[in-house]
Amino acid sequence: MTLTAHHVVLPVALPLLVAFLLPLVGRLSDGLARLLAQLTTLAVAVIALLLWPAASDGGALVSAMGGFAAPIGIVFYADKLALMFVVALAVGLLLFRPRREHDSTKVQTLWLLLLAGGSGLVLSGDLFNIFVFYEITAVATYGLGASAHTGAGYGASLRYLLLSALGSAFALLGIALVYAAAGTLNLADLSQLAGERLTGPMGLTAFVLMVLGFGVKAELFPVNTWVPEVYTAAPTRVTAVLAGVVSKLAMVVILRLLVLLFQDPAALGFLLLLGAIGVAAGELAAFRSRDLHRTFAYSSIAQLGLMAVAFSIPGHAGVLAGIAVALHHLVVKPAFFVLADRWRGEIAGLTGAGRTSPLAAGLFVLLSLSIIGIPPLPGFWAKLMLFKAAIDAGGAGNLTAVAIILAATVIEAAYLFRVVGILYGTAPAGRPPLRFTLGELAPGLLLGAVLIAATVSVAPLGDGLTAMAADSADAAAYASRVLPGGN
Amino acid sequence: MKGNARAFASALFLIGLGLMLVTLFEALPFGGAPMQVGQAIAGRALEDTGATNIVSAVLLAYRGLDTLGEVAILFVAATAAGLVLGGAGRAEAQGTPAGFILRAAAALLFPFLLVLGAYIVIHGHLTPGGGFQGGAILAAAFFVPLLAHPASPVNHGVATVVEAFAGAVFVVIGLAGLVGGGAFLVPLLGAGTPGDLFSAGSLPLLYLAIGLKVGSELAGLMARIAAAGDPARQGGKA
Amino acid sequence: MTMDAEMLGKALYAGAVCLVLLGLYGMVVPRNLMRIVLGLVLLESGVNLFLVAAGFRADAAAPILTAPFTAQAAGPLVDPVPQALVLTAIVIGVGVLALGLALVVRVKEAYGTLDTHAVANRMARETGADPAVTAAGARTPGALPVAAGRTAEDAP
Amino acid sequence: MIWLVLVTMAVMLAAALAVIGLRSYLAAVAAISVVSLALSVLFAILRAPDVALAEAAVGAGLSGVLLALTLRRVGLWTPAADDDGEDRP
Repeated sequence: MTLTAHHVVLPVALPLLVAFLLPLVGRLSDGLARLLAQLTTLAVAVIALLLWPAASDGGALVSAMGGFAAPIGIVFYADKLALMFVVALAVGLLLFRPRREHDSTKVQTLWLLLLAGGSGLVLSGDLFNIFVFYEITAVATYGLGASAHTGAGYGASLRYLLLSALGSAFALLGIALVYAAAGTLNLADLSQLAGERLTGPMGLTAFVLMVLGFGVKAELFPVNTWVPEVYTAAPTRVTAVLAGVVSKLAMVVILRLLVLLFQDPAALGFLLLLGAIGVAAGELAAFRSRDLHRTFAYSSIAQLGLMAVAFSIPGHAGVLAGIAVALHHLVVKPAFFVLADRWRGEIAGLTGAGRTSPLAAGLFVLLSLSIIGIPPLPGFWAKLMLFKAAIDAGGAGNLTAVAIILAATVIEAAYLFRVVGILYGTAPAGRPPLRFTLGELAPGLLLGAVLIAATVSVAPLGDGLTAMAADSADAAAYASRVLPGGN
Repeated sequence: MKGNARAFASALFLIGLGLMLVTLFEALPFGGAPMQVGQAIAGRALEDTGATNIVSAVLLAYRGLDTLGEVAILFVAATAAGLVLGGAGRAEAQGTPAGFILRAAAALLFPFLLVLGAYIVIHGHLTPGGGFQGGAILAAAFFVPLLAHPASPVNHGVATVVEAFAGAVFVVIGLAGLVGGGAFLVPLLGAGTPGDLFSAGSLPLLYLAIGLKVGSELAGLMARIAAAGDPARQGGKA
Repeated sequence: MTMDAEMLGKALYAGAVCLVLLGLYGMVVPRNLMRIVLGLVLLESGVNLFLVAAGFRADAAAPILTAPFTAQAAGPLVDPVPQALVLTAIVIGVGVLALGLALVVRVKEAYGTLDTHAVANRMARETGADPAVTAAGARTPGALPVAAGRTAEDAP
Repeated sequence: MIWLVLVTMAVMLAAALAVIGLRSYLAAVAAISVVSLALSVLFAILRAPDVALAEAAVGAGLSGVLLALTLRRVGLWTPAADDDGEDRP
């Protein structure tokens, strides 16, 4: 079977179909349902990879749903950026797939719906459709956040739901403003109208509302109070996927909004401000945290702040830096959470844990070095690109952001090395050693291997990302692909 | 001290948002929306789909993917609520049966609501209403007897089967477009004669699927929340 | 006619903004989680009203064709797109509401309270954190030295 | 028409104020159903019959039932009770 542009809907339709049928299969056998769900996730990754060559030939695959051409119907727009995140999501969901557990089928169903929602989020080229997929993703994460069946899980999930629903209402208000002003919801169509209809206070208000809405999942500054609560109370594999992949998907949406709709300096400045505050507050809070889950949750806030700073720099250099930071964090943070799962409780209680499980401690050191930005590792290149883009763009705001990020890096190094010091300390006598089984550590080791592979092949990787970023930052190309006739 | 700071921040936030929205008061085109897309759709919906209810045409044809997403959201919410509140079939007997009036009313209401819901679902492409509104009424039809006879067990099994097949039918109708070499959710079966019950191609089929799915999901949600918790402990003040 | 239409539009917008602000107040100020849920419902209603108002035209008919079933015979129609969006938003709203209420029931069962601060404190205690440190930036100034000191004491 | 809209809107906003102001949860839930009903009337006036039907069935009907059921489950099903404020364990 050859794939056409219309098959870009499969990463959404296939998991939805299987998810709808999964409760029935689960009545027959939980194991069968699990197998089916995992095969579907694998199939989505394969389909996205098969679409990749076609997307890189023509720049992007565009499919108009129902055959109704662009401004009237909903379009899916699959460029390399979107396909890459679909693959990342599917692989992440496979890597941290639910094990045999209570209510396995329900968790698997939510897992598939997370896949469908997340894929739709990055593929869709319609403002309201993006909102719908955002809600699917959000509701699936509320359920998964509570799936540990603890009081803390319920509480964290409920507080997250309320904050996120508040954000969604804001986002919908922003979308309503855009529609009231421009009369269309298609991103390509809007990008052509943005210059005249979405400027001034109207455009800025709509942007602020939408950033506050989608920013809940992207862990942006004022709406990220759920992060430490949910990340400590949810099962670790859920946390790994949320912090690793799902937050980036929301960030991709914000990137699309910025590139296509709001190239307004005020909008960019607003995002820069939120990002810089996120970096500073996140690293400070991470420094003060006394257990690994919270440390990594706050560090995740800081890393997404870095992405916001990068995306707020106009031109493709900023987009490139943002994508690089995103990909790096996508690999590193889930691996960190794999380690945190076994090393629970106060960090001080981990004294000597590095000696009983040297492999895990070695992985921790590798990840720490990369996330801090020690030269040969990928994290260094990501931060370097960010600094270069910010300094080239100039301006007081960007330079202040660079200063804040440098200071935050020092704090980051301080708390991570503090943990390393404790890990290699001398264990008090009589305490049972914390050991990882190989199965527990395997996803982390795999991600560590990816990190090392990326270090070795940094040059081709950089070239590929540069091309991808240049394409993603090109609003005119987006519009001409979606609206071939032009208007 | 902390409480004050929070109240202050909240007040500031409220005032800021209010001001922001008030400044837009002058900028928005009222009473004469720009209707870039809406105008085009209003003009061609009948030829494209054969539905006389243009909102239905938008929901099922032009923005069919939104509607699929919407169905999916209800499904996610129902699944997640099931996960949170415990497995299916945990509908323990609770409380005494309701009074005579409620029981009699329930017996009368059930067939009436059923017919009304079904009517609204299958006429969705012609008149106001459709899968969602009708589905909600169907859900109410199945919930009213439960209110009257709280001890009756909830059969989540049938609901699961209906729900699964209804959802799958929607996606399969969508995928049928792909098999034909077209896009997802291409309207099938031709437009027919506008105004007829059997017109508008695959749209009534989609609405039927939505109605059944939404109805069973909402009914399940209500039954779950009604049965959740331990009434002896929680309902002490009732 | 146009004057009237504009008045109507502005009145609708003002009503929607009022509802949004009331809902927001109801979500930010009360401390009981059930109250916050009620605020959310109000907020969503306000947004829905705004969306419908955005597509309203004073001189147009409802977007439902009557015999003889031609778009031309019907004259101008109200914008159908925002109506479809609101329908979607209403259904999404009820889904989120139901899940939220399910969680409310569970939180009440687990902690016996619906006070959001009390719940946050109980959660922090359950996951092994200092109750004073629940949100970024909301710490007491003295927390840092205490934390560092405890690390040093526990080490030997 | 404008007067009809204004009156409906006044009812809606008064009910919304009641939702926030009333101490009893039962009364607040009743008030929120009134908001939804008024909103539904408003939608009908604004020539959105589909939305009006949905708001009446889903907003006023289903949401109200869900909220009331929850009140019963969490023990707030009383005309006067209100556990706002400090109830630390």
